[in-house]
Amino acid sequence: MSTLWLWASDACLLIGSFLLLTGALGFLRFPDFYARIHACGVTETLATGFVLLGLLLRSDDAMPQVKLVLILLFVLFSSPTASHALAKAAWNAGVRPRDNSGKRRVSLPHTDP
Amino acid sequence: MLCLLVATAIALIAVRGLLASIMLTSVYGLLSASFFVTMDAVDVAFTEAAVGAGVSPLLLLLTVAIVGRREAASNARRLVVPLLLVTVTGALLIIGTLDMPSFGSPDAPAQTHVAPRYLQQSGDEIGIPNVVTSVLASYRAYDTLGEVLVIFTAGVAVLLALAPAGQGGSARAEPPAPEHLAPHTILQVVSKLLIPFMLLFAFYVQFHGEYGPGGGFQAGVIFASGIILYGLLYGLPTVCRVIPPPVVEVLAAVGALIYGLTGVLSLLAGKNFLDYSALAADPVTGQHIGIIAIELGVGIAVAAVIITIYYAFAGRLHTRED
Amino acid sequence: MSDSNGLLLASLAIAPLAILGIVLLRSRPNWREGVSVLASIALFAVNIGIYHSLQQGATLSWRSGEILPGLRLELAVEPLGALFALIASFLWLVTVVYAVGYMRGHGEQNQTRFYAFFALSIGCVMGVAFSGNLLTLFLFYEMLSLSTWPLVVHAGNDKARHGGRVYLGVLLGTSIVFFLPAIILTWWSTGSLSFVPGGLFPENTDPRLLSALLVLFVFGVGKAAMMPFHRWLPAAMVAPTPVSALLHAVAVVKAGVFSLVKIGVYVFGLDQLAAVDSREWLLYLAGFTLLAASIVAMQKDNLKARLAYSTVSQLAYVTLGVLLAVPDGVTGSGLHIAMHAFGKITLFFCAGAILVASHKTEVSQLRGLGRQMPFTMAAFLLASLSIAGLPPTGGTWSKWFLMLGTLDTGALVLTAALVVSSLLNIVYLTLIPVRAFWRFDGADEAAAPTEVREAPLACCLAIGVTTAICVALFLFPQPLYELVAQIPLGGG
Amino acid sequence: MDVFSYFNYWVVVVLMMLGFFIVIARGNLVKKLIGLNIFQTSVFILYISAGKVMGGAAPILADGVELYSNPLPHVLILTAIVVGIATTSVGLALVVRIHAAYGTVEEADILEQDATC
Amino acid sequence: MLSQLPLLPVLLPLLGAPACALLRRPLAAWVFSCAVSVLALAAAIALLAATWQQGVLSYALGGWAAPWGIEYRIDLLNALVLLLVSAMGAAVLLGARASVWREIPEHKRTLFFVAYLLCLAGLLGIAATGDAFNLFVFLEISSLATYALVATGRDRRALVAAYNYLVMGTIGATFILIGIGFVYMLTGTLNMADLAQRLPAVGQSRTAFAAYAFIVVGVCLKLALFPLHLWLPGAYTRAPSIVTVFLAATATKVALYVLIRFSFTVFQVEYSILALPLETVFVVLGVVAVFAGSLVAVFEPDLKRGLAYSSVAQVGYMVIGVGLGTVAGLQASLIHLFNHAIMKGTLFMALAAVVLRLGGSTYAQMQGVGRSMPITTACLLLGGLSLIGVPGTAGFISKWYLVTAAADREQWLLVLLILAGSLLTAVYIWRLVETAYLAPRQSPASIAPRALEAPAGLLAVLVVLALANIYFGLDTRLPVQTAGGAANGLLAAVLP
Repeated sequence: MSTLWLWASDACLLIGSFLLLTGALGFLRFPDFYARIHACGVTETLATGFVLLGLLLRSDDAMPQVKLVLILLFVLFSSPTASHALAKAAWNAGVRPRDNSGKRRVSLPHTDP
Repeated sequence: MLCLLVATAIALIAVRGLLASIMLTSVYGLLSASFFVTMDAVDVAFTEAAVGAGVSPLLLLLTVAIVGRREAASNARRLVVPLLLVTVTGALLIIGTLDMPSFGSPDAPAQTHVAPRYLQQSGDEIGIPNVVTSVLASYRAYDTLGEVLVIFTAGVAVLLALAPAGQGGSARAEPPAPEHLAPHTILQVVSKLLIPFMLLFAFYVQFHGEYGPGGGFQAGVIFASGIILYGLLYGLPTVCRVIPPPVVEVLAAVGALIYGLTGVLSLLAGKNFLDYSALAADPVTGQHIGIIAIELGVGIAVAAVIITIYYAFAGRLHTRED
Repeated sequence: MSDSNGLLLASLAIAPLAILGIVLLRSRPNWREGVSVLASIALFAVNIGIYHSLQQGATLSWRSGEILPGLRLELAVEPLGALFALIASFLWLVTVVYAVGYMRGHGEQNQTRFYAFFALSIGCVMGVAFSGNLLTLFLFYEMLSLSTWPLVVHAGNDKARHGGRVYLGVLLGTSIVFFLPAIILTWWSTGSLSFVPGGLFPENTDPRLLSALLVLFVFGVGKAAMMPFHRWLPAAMVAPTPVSALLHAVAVVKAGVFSLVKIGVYVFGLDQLAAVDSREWLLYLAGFTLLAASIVAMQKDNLKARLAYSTVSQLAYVTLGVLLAVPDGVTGSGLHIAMHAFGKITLFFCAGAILVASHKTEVSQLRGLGRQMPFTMAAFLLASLSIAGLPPTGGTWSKWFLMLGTLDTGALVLTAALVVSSLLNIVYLTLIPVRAFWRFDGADEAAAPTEVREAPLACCLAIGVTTAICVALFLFPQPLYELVAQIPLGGG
Repeated sequence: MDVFSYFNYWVVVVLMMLGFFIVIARGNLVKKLIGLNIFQTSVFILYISAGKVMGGAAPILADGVELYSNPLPHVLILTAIVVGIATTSVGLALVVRIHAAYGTVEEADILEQDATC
Repeated sequence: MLSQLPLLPVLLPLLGAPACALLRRPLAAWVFSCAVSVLALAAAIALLAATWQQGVLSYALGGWAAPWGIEYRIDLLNALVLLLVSAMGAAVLLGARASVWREIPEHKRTLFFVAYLLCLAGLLGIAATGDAFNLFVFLEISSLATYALVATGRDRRALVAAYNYLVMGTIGATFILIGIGFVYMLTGTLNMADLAQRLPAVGQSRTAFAAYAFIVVGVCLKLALFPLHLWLPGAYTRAPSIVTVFLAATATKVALYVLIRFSFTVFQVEYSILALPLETVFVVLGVVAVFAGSLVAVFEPDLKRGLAYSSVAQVGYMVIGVGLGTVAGLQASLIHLFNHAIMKGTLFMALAAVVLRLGGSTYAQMQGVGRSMPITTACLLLGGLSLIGVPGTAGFISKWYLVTAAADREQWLLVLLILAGSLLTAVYIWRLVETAYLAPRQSPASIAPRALEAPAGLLAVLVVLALANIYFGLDTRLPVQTAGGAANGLLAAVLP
């Protein structure tokens, strides 16, 4: 029983860590701002979820479990919102996505910064 | 962990441009908070996370929003003297460490002289599990009073520096600034959901400080963060309507006074200043009451001062745009 | 006893009271000057009272609370101080009378300030005269320097300011760099600063220390105008004439040599002084100063400058008298303080009278002036004789004792110096009135303004009194001599 | 082995000096304050390191735990953190005013302006 | 209440400050601050008397005995500094009204008084505490308040001065924090008396050396000892007049107290002064400070700035006394600490009046001020004479003790240098006198509309301060005996 939980927990933690790593890699390697924010924004939410789940499976006290759930909820709310805010701010500031050749591909109404 | 810190600091030296520097500062604060956790200093970690990664980058950001993010290239010739100074100071510090007790040794004087009493007897004398809170709020309560007055002084100082004329000294907001933040619907909705929880959490931290990490200072910072978030999203005028600056300023003074008057109460009861055992028939109960009272004072003062400082900076931001 | 001590305090208190009166009555010149005259009369009367108490064998003294551990402000009357105080207060009286005439005749500005600081200076002089230990002496000595500065720069122009800088620079500089360390060293090595007949230093004091101290004291008392620290005195001549007359012929400079005599007699003691190594060359320095200053004086055409250098020279006589460390020398010094005071103040009065009456300041302009101002010029002649030490004037006696002193010690070179200097005195001072009366040639007649008359009555009155005293002291030197002879000389 | 026991402290010293260097070498007033922040935070790390006891637990009393880390440095540093943020905020307020008065936050420019007027 | 005496001088302004912040009207704030500071002064006087009678007083804050709790430990030295700081604090505040109303905009006045009280409380707290870390906390209270006060100066250069002061001051405070951390790691205690007992056992270690070095450098930054004085002239010159008076009279004095406390109590004298070459370092730096500060002061066109440099010089004198490492030297240093506070208080107070009426304090602006403001100028002159060390003034007593202390060590060159320093002082004071009394009065156009005597409140305080210069030149019992007792208390145990 407890071993099973531990295995599951380890697996969750591993997946979480791996996702974080990919996110970081994407953040470093992707060509433009929006792709980067996408890379870490998406993976981060999921990765944190896995890590928290893994920790949840490990703890056997009620209080920490409640706390972890609360953190999970909070992250689920805040992380996408933060990504959204960043992207929006960048758009408002006049940052535009690029294609593979590095040129601006999209031109939309609000061109003024 | 420490290597990460070093890397961050070196990056800070290398990087030019204030915005990046501020982000690195924030990272530095968060990393040191994590380091504090590994050093068993959970209370400190909590505070450092709130301050080093939260409040101080926020203030830096506000400043940079006012003064601009550009940083001039530094003059290479000006580096010689600083390098020399740093080398000498560093060498002296290294020399100083050579005769120190080893890291983590339980036999070091710091571990054997004064601290053991806190660990062994605070349970009986104060009656709460968090020894840091015991020391902070009772054994060295006077330092903490000093700390509250330091933060109060900072509030006074910022107001003295930034208060606009003609408003009785308070950093009241200017008439509505251009509402460029209006379309942030998603943010506003989410934050509306979150802010009550933040405030609730602040109260939790406030009153849970005796049992776990936390206390008035951290609670005050979190509470203030909630208000500041509100201000950032809904604009300064809105938040100023909800919590008017003069009220906050009065609260800052009141917080400090609550702390001080708790001490004066014990004076009047014939004991020494801040000796809470005078507050109730049973000394340990007295300590409890005292600690709750002063933590409340700390919380109010800290929250009020940080909000005041925010108002002052944000007010400047708007003034500039006019 | 207590009455006499009251006298002592009164002599110090009169000046501040006078200042109060002068300042309060600043808008009424007549009353203001009246206060000055009254105060000077009162001061003189008080000092006579002190003199009498002293003659009756009373000891007058006063001490404050401790200022520094074991150190108090002390006042005490001894013969030399009483003499000095008497002369200064009497001459104040005369000078105030003279000043009323001079200042009005010359139309000076800021007269209230002038009279107030004049009174303050005299108050400080009283303090110096009656000081009972070195600390008190130093206190009043410095206050005197400071309170005379406004008088020196009275004119307020650039020249006055420059003169004032030199004046204060030298006086404060020497007192801080030499005098104060000397006092502190004395305190440090003996634990006392009191004036004690026979000296403070125990037998076994390190002779090098004593040598150093003597040098420090002699140079430190800058008011004694020993070369090379004499520049302040000529610089001070930018002041109005009454100031030069009273302060820079009598009060300030005499405070300097008086301090030296006191230090020689009461701090070192003559016996010990005689044994100090550095005394020898200081003696010769004094001899050099008195000759050199005379020679410089001869070359000065400005009358006040010439008188100033003459003062430098005469002060060196007094210093020399002390440094001889024999009783006759000290007696001579004491007498010379008095004799020179009357002589020199007369000369300055005359110079001022000439300035007021004819607006002449240069010696070369004075030829023939004897016809217009016979009284002034006659007084000038008598006073210059006194300075030179010739009968029928009081100066004869002091020079006589100084000569005896040099002979006692067998320092014939110094005797010669004294003689030569006296001859020079005759050349550069006595010849002025002589020419004014007799070397009158027609060429200058046209230039001489015919409407020149004698100076205002107040001036003449003052000149008359001091000249008369110069002569009187030749005939009746006895009271002075007796007073000086009371100085406890230890060795004598 | 002695060397290793000090390694922690040495890293802290390096951190301090990095912060100190930013304070004195940089001409931008905001950056100077950032450096000051780093400098102070590093001193906090020194204190907290001094309070660590190997094998100890966080100083919150619990049954069955015998060895705790030293709570006193924690208390001191809590106070010091507050002092640090207080200093930073006052410094920043001054920077804002300086910017309003001079239009720049570079030390060299300010010196130049003061020298000319 | 008597048993609470050690706390009262600090507690009153400390809690008075937030209470004052609740007052909205500046006038009320001023009256309240005055009342608080006068009460603190009364407490400090009573405390000094109690210390004379009962010896060292100890007060356990929170009822926890040292070294577990924080202790206030008042010996003669603490009591003297407390008295000095609270007296100057009260005096300056009483005379402050007119000047503050002129120089501080209306909406900042209440906060100005709050910051003033905080600064006062901080300085008093430093002087009273017996706990090394508590000292740091109060140091920061006073420092932060000082930065704010300096920044309220009218000139924009006040901001830069305040900023520089903030950076330098914080570096200094952090150095002190490092030093305290080191000694804590060595001994495990923060209580000064306890440290003094436990340090000798580890005194020879390199850590103790580094700790002392950091504390000394940090304190010297606050003390503005040459060459760490760079912040001082700017801060003193640009700060509002009243702030300059207060800072000049108290802040460096408290820093000197800290230096003495750490050098002679926490680290014992055998270690701090005699074993290390600090004797030479202090004396040499002191002498250099005297000459560098005075020389700059001589050529400075603005009197306020000149006097600020003169403060650098005077700090030099005090440090020389400390560096001599003898009872006499320490006593001289403490006497000068006391007297210099009075002198500089007088001088800067008079300048506050001058700035109030003339709008500035350059020599050019002050021409002929002796006639338009006779009493103020007379006080300025008295303070100046005292600074020179003319006998009959407090300054003479300082010089006397300093020179005798140097003579005791048979350092004749030092004696000469100290006195030569006085001469330099005389030069710049005399420049002032000539300007004030001899220079022609300024042309009517450039003169301030009401170039009259200062208002009564300011003038009264000024006259009292000026007369104090004379009083303490003649009746020296208070500073001399207290300083003597304090010096003996610090050193008698170890020196014969």
